[in-house]
Amino acid sequence: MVGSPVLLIAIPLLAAFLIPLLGMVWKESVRIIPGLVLAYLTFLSASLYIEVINTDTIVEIIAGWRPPWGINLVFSPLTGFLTTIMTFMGFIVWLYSYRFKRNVEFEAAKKYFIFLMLLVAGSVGIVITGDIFNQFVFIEIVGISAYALTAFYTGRDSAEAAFKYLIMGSLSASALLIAIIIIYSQLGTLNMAQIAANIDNMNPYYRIIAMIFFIIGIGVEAEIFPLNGWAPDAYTEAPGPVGGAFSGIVAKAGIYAMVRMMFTLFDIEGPMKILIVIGLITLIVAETSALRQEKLKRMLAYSSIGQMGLVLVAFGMGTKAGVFAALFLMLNHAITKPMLFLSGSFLTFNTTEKYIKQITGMAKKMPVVSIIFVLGALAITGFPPFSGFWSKMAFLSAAADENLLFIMATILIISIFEVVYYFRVINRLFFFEYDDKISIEPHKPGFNGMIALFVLAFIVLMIGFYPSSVTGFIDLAADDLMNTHQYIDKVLQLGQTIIQ
Amino acid sequence: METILTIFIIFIAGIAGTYFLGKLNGILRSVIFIATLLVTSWLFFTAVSPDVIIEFEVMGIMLSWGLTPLAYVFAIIVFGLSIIIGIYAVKAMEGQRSLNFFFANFLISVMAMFGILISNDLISFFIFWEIMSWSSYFMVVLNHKDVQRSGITYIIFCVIGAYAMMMAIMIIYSSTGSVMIGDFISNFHAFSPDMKWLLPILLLIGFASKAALMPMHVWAPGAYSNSPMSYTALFSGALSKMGVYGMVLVMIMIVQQIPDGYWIKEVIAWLGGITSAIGTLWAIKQDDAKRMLAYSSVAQLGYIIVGVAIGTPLAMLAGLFLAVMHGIFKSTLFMVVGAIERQTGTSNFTEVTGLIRKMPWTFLAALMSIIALAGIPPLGGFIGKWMLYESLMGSNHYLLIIVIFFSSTAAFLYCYKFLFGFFLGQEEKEWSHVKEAPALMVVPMVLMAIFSFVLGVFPGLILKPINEGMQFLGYVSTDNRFWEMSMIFNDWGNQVVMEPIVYTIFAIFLFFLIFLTLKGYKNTRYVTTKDISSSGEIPREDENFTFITGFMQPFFRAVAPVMKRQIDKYYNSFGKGLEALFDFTRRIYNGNGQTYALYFVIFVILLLMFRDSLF
Amino acid sequence: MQECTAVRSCNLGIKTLYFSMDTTELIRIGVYGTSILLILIGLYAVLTKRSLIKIIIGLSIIDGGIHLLLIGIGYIKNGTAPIFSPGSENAVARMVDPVPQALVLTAIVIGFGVTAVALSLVIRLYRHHNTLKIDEIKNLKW
Amino acid sequence: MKKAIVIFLLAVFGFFLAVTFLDPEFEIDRNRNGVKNVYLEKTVSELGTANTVTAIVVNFRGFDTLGEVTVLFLAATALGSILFKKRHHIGDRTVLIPASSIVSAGAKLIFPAIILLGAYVFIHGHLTPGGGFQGGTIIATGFLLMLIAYRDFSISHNILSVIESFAGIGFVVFGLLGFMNGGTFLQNFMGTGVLNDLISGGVIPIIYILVGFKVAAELTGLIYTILHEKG
Repeated sequence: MVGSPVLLIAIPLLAAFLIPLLGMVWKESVRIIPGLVLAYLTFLSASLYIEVINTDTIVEIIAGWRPPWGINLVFSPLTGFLTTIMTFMGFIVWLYSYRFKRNVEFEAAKKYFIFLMLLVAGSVGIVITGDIFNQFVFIEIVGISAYALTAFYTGRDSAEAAFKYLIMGSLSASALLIAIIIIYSQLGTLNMAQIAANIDNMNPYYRIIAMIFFIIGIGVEAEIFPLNGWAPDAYTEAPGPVGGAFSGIVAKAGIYAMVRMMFTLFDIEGPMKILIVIGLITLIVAETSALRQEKLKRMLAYSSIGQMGLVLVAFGMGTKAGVFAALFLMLNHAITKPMLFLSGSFLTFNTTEKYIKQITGMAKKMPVVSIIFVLGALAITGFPPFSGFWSKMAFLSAAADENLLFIMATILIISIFEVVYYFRVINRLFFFEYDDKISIEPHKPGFNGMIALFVLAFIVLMIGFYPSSVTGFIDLAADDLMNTHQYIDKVLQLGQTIIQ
Repeated sequence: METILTIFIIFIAGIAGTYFLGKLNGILRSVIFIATLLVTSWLFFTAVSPDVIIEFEVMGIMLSWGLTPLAYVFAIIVFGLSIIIGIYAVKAMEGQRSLNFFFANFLISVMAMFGILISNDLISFFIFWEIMSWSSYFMVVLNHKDVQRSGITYIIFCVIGAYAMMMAIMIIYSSTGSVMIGDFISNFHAFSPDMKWLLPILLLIGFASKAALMPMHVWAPGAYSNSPMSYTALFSGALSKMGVYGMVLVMIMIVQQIPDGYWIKEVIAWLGGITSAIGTLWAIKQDDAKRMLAYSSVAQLGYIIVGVAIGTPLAMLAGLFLAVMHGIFKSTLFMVVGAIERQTGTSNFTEVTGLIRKMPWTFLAALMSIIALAGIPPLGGFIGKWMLYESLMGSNHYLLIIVIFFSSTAAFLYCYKFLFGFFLGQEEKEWSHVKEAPALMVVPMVLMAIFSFVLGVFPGLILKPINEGMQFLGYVSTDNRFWEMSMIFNDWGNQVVMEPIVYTIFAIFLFFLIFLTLKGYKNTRYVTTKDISSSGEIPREDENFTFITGFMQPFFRAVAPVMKRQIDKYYNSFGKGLEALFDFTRRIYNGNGQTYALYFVIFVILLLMFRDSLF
Repeated sequence: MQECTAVRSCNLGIKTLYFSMDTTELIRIGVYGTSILLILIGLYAVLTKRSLIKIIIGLSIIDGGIHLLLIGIGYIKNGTAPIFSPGSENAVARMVDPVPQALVLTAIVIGFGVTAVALSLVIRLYRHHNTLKIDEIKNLKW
Repeated sequence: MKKAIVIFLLAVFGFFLAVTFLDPEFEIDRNRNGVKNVYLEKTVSELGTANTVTAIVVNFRGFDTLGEVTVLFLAATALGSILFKKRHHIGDRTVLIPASSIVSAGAKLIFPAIILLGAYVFIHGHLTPGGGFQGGTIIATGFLLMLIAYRDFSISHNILSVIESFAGIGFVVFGLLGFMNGGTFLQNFMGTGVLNDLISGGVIPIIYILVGFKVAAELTGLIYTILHEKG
């Protein structure tokens, strides 16, 4: 036993409260401590994950009360998998943003790192908690950190983006509360496992209403179509690394919450039409909107939303293969999209507008960053032998198993658009002459940022050339999600042993 | 260690070495580049045997690599061309931009083609196919010319093809549980009737996009003419043959199993015929040698596809033979254009004239290739075309034969234009400083020209491997009995019966050439191209009166209706329309937070109202 | 899942309201009705008012309605506060559900935090755009 | 037009909400096997706390409260970050109307009482209605009154920040102590004492007092920041 899942939440919170104090003593600590915390979280999460895979799911109880009464944390192959990705990406984003902008003052830096750390902690909380109201609290923690991070830069339109995000987030929180109210009033419990165990006793009408409000409540974080108007703005206006954190961490937590709700809480068997429909619409609208974008980060944001739609479609198939494909897509997206955001924000470093045309011919000036950007673009569009190919293949294979030819064709056609807009950027980057009038002054990327990019690029290549290195883990995670009864038993048997 | 794996490791090492060590020293880069090509080819031709099969597992899918006799034919093209073009490229690319990238990417392309050929399963086939796509894409845009247009067109057609193929592969995988090409072929009869139509069509879309078959050919002119010529030689010569390779597999192994598959064959054959006709017409119209050759490639691939699609033994033999020949003479021609462009700085017929004395060896290579292309007897193209006609006759495709014959005859026009425009005619002062291309470029070109002669006279050299490949495809062996298939072969099947005539014609031709060259220096009156006093017209200053201007106007007046409707334009307006539509739909995100809140409420209400059908 | 009754829609609580005038029912319907009304009023403000401040007020009203709803589900007939005092240990059966009260405490605090952030964003927006009209603040679109 | 559409949409939405919540069946299944009975039972027997709501907030669902405290902390930090300016002038008030003498005199009088009331509320959180959040809010209103009454009333941001941090750290540390002593985070590892005594309920009152300090400091900080914001 290396530690306990609860430390994944407690340590960042402790550090967050501690940082203002330490910052008074030693100013550099506000930058270093979050990094140490995130590194520790990554280590803890990874070692717990290995332990969970080798032995059994850890159900951590809090305040000494067994599951139906107390809040519990579930560290299973699925949640461990996601937690490890999230903490790792959190660390990468920290590594990149450590000294991201040298001129950021102490006060601002302190707040930035606190928000970043709590964003990661909140997302981890969403994933590992076993209680719906607790999940709501974590969603709010993530939400407020995200609003603050979005509005981090003054003097841009960042407040506007944050305000839109806030309106949507606030409405979604209300919807989530309504869902929780319905569930509690019908079942008298807030524990996910117990809800799942008793969901068949619930009046079917309320069950559907609760599900609808859940979908809406979580949909804002998961960036599903009509609720994602905030997302492109927030991704564009947030500092570069934060865009990476949003797509790599927050969106994943949102998707997880939605999927956990559909698969476990409401225990739906078979294909979920709602997820497929929403996912497809999200995918189509986002990818087609990205086609004519003039701003780099906005384009990446739409691409990110589109990928989330794809993940939802994959989950919506409701089969083991579909879940496998979805988790694989999530993993690849969590690695690749931050890579694009981080390298993209180095490319557009010296500008606030981040127009694509401003990076014309930048490859001559910043070759390594450009190559990493291209690597990410090739990976996300699913060109072999990079990581995205395998997940796309897994997705199509899952869809073919279910004979969903229409969905396969739609997604492949949409992928063509994706290829087009990514290649337009690649062309600008590499195959245009550098032009002093249009292009911006290149920025010398920092040492730490380059390390972060190299690590991500290495992972992309590793998954690309040797996908079996991760598929075993994803397979276990998919099994874990599909097996609702096991989840219920694991959590609730703890309670039963105490009663008797 | 298996030889195939060794070859791959050498390739990867070569790619890395070319790219990274190339940053240190240009000569080192060239040496590594050539050495990689030579070593892999040597290993391939000496040590790879068809029986060895490597199997391994990725993500629970069994993959397998091994060489089939059919692939061997194409591997000959790939390795043969890549060595010769590689040597040419070392000199031809001198002084160009991004050389490290070019040579490394060249190796990636060759490796990908090799990978395609040794793949026994669809997944690794697809992986190498995509690697080939993106590596060739980067070559297309490498020159920084017309990037957003021709480059994007190319990649769109690449991914359309690739995704169609991928969809088919995934359907195959999920229904049979295996991705082996062999399993697919043997289990094909078990598919449902719908799938029996869908799968071959999807696969054919995939291959046709690379082979530039008619509705999907629009990328070809831009892509071929914008890549560096040293790569276009490989692009047109070998890369496009990968599409042919796939089509051969599908047409023979799959389509024949469909009850009504006859129609697919007919459609593809006709598409091939129309492609060749249209390609030829457009080739004639071009003023730029690169674009002309690009259209000519499209046309020639049309012939090959006709042969493959007809599918009788002789037609298949003709198709594959033409594939090899096209690889040889078309890459020679691209190399010639590359040499001319390097020496003169342009590849436009209307600007360059009279290079015959400046670049005689280049002229020789061009002449041989043009003869081969036009299908004039002593050279390889003739035999291929003869076999094609004969097979079309034999299978009662009389209408198609007219189309083919028309485009084949019309091909003479652009052949003439090419030869005349560049090499013949008066010398302009402007080009008096032009010198022959360096030896390192001339030798590969001439070598290729010699190959096309040798293969024209001794077609048995290449017909033997083709024959083995066809046996693999299920045709009856015709080993050493070629005369039974076509009347032009002799008893042993390795020579053409009219060889004495051929030799005579060639000797006269050579003599005439030498005579012209010697005589020409003395009795020539030099006038500029502007001097057309003999025709009694007064030219305006801005008009460029070379021979090429207004070339073949009457012909074009005759075929104008055909050429008016250009498929590119439809694609263009379709693409523009789509973009405009998406530009409109993205206004959903109108930037007003309140509207987003309204969407929120509408979404809730929609979900509540349609809850019964959605959940 | 599919058998959820369409007839239910007609089966509003209104019948109950008129025909069994139970106090509990009245309180229940009063509380729920009020909270639904609050939610709708809040939504109306969010959807139609142009001023950012009014939108935030609308969000707060929605929050208020939901908190009321949350408290409402914990109510039982003749209930007492869930606080034990000497001698009242046997009153457990009459105690109202304490869980919604705890939840509403959390929800209120979270709502407060969000409102504070929203107000500060409004200050920033006003500084930047010099207006509070939401439809004039749309630099980021499409 | 827009209003009509919105009203129509809201009518539809309201209809659905009414169908859901006003239906008598909404209550039928309530609390059949809910957790509430266990909470009511165990609050006295195992936690020795009189106020069940407090027991739930601090102990049964203490993890939520930790998150909630974090939300407040985040909100305070976010406010500072969003309104951050390079040079932050303390003392420039946005509200420039001077308070009348009645207010200023009364404020001085009432202020200690408000603070005392707040402290009482959060100290007795485990016994009577109220607790850390309520008490903290009361204290913050006291500071709000003083800020309104006296234009030059100022509070050191550093002190607020220190209080805030220490209270937060205390919460987590008590949680971790529970982790070390009892095996689970936030476990009530101290003796519960006698029901309805001031010192009873183990760590519950301690945590709630810490929460009270934290909430008071944060709310005061929030008010102070916004009040000193120049538009």
